[in-house]
Amino acid sequence: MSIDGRIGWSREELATRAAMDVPDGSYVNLGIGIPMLIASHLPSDREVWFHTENGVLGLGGAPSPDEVDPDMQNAGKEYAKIVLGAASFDSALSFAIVRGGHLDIAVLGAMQVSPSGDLANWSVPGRTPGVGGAMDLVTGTKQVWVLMDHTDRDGRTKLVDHCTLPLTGLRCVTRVYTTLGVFDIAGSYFDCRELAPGVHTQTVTELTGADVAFGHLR
Amino acid sequence: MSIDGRIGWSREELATRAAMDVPDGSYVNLGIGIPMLIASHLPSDREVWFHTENGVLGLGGAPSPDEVDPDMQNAGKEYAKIVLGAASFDSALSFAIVRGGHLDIAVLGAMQVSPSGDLANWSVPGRTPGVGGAMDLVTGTKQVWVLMDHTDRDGRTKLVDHCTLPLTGLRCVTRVYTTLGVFDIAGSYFDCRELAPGVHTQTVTELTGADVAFGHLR
Amino acid sequence: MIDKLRDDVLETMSIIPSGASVAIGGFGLTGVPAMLCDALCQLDRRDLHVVSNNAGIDPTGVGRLVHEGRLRKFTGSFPSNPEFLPLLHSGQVELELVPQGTLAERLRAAGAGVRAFYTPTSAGTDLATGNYPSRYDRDGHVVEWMSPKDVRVIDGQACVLEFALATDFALVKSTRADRLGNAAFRLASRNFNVPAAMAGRVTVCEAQTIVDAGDIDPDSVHLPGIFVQYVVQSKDRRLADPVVPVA
Amino acid sequence: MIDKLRDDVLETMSIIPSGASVAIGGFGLTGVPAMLCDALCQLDRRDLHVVSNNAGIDPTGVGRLVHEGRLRKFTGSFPSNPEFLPLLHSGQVELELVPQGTLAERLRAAGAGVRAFYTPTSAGTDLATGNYPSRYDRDGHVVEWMSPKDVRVIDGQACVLEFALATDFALVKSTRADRLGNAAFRLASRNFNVPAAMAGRVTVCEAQTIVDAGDIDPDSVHLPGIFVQYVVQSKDRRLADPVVPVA
Repeated sequence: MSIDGRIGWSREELATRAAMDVPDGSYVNLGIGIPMLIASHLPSDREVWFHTENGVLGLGGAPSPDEVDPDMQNAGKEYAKIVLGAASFDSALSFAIVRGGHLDIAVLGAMQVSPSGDLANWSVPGRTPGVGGAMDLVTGTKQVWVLMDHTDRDGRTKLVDHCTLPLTGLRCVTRVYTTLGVFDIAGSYFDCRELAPGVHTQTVTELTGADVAFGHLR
Repeated sequence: MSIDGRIGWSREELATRAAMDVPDGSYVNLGIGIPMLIASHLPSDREVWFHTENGVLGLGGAPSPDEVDPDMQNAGKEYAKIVLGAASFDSALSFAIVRGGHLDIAVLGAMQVSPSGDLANWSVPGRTPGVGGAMDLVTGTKQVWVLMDHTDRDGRTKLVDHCTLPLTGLRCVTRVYTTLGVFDIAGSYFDCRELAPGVHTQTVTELTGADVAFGHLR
Repeated sequence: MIDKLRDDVLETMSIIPSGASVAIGGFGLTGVPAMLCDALCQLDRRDLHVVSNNAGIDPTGVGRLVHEGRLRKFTGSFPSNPEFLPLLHSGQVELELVPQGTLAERLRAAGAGVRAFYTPTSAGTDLATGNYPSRYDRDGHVVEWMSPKDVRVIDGQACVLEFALATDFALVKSTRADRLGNAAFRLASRNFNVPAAMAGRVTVCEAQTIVDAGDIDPDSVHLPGIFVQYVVQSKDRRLADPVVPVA
Repeated sequence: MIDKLRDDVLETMSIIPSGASVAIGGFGLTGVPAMLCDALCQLDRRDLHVVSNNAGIDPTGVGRLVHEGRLRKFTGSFPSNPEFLPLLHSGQVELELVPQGTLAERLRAAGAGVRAFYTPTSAGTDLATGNYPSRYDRDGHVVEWMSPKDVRVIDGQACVLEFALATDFALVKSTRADRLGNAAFRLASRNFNVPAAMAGRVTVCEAQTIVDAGDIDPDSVHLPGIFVQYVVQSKDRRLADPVVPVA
């Protein structure tokens, strides 16, 4: 069964939904891919400060061609702008910020998440094994959110009882936003807090490889 | 027997003698007291860079009253100047410079030094036990020089077979300049390289608490 | 919106209770958050665990806290304040003596997610072997010694294990700061202010000059705002920043 | 007098022999010492152990070294260069995969006299347990695995022991530098250049603009000259420093 574009949230909607939960005044690191979409979908009443691993707090959006500064890229190696009040630093201080527990939220993509909060997002057989800053982010940050499709390209669930792929971190994820809904990490099961429009609990149960509770649905 | 002012070098002469041995282009940390005199006795053909623990590389001399900058002191908490090309940094980087082995020479005062290079210079019973940066300097710096009177106020030798006072570091001193002469650390004895004018080997032997060799006298 | 600026120093500082651990920046007379230390005195805070390189060299800053007997413990490298030793030797304050570089590194480690580290500094000395008194009774007898440190030989060199030194609060003094907490320092006034701010779970910055966000060039921010929770205007009127006049 | 400026890039770089370990700054396209990497190729240096966050994202900098097969080992967090994986899987290069923050901290530690440190990052993962391949034979079979890391529980949290990562040489790229080796960087170009320079026993700095001693304000020096042994003028003509025009 293919999800993308059929039931649940689109990736843009997913980013918009997660953006709603980012509190005003937060310090946030957004992973490459869907998580980065959050920056352009924040409610207008929020001042959120984005950290980029390569050494800036106060990352801005994409520059127009004449705004490109060759010394300013984001962690995805794309040219980027900074905002007024930004600070730059070297990689050691950048990761002191990450590993020292100073960021409020890290948002990452994932291949697998378990109900205990284990995360696998860096290594699949046959691909170039880039770990980047993911292991630092998941052990250092107060809240670790995962944003991802509920299932992979082959329709296999990404919410699993136990991760079978190499782990990025143990017991590190606090919340999961998938195309089907919003899930808290509850230890032995996923606690579904919200369903995407038109998604039924039965669909979620069927497409999830671990127990799901719906008692806290709002 | 009292040394000071009678035989051997005065403190100014001692600093002048040690200053001769500081190579052009060296990075040097000078301890509070006699070692600090070296800065004003350098031969004119030397560019030497002075590091101060409180966060400046490129420490200069004392300011005139109208040159005082309230944000610039040396490690002895005296107002100081900086030289052109100086760099300032926080205490963590300042001691990264010290502990990372980047300084060429640290010059310290001492209470006791042994022929194996053990140094005691930070704690005497009854005094306020300030360790400061001494333990960092002696374990990090390429060459550790001691500048001191040969004997203490009571005439007791400061060059001892084994330190009886609390150690600052083990096997860390490389050279000792005393009011009587210049001594290399040779493991089981002090290797006297030079005698102060008018000082005889017999006097040194009598006033030293460990074996002294004079075979390398120049 | 983030606005870390606070007008009322006493109200801001009232979040620090008696008994708290507080890292305090400054070295000698430079970079000392004297106004914040004064506030702790005005608020009558006691039993503080102060982490600072010096125990004060005059009756301001940490020196005032010592003078007024507000410490239960001092962690630092240079407790050279002559008022400190009698307090130590009469059991009124505990001492954790730490080499200066180890102190800076332990504070930074706490802020950087490094839980502990190995360094050769102090290996084989009384500070590492448990032969150094940390507490006396009222008659001057030693009742406690500093803990011996774990030793590991790395590349043939004996190293001691030093643990990260996190504190409940940190007090720092900057030359400039903005509403985001970004701070910049002049010359030797930076010293322990950066590692202290990193170590404090809540950091208050006393700024000589408060500037608009963006006035400090991104490359000239020495302490990114994420390490600072509150910024207050210093009442110290020294004109030490020739670039930016005191507001 | 200290004068670290060198006119002849090839002559300066000729001190780096084949087989050396070399830490190289840069992240993506910012702060990459591309001219110095080119010099290593022109000098036909081989069997290098390159320590760098990325393995290059285009055929410049570390990317060129990979393209020309000049590495015996790569230590970094993101060997995402598509040319790297075939070399790895055919036994032509060894991989030490390190989380990005651990890499920065290990390089800094080497320059800071920290011999090793405990961090929770990677605890319990394949990078810590010895389940990650570091070397393959020419047929793609694993012949070596990364060493399992020592684990210590600190405050209830499992931490792994990471060792300082010193290198024979470091190559960095700065926006500005002076004859003393003092260097300053713009925005995201600072990245690994500071920790790499700290880790290298001998560091060569490719400076976009060479300035007079004193032109960089003491408070704006990001990398004090003591960490840099040689400075060469970059031939990269990008005008990235709006304050100081390219000389």
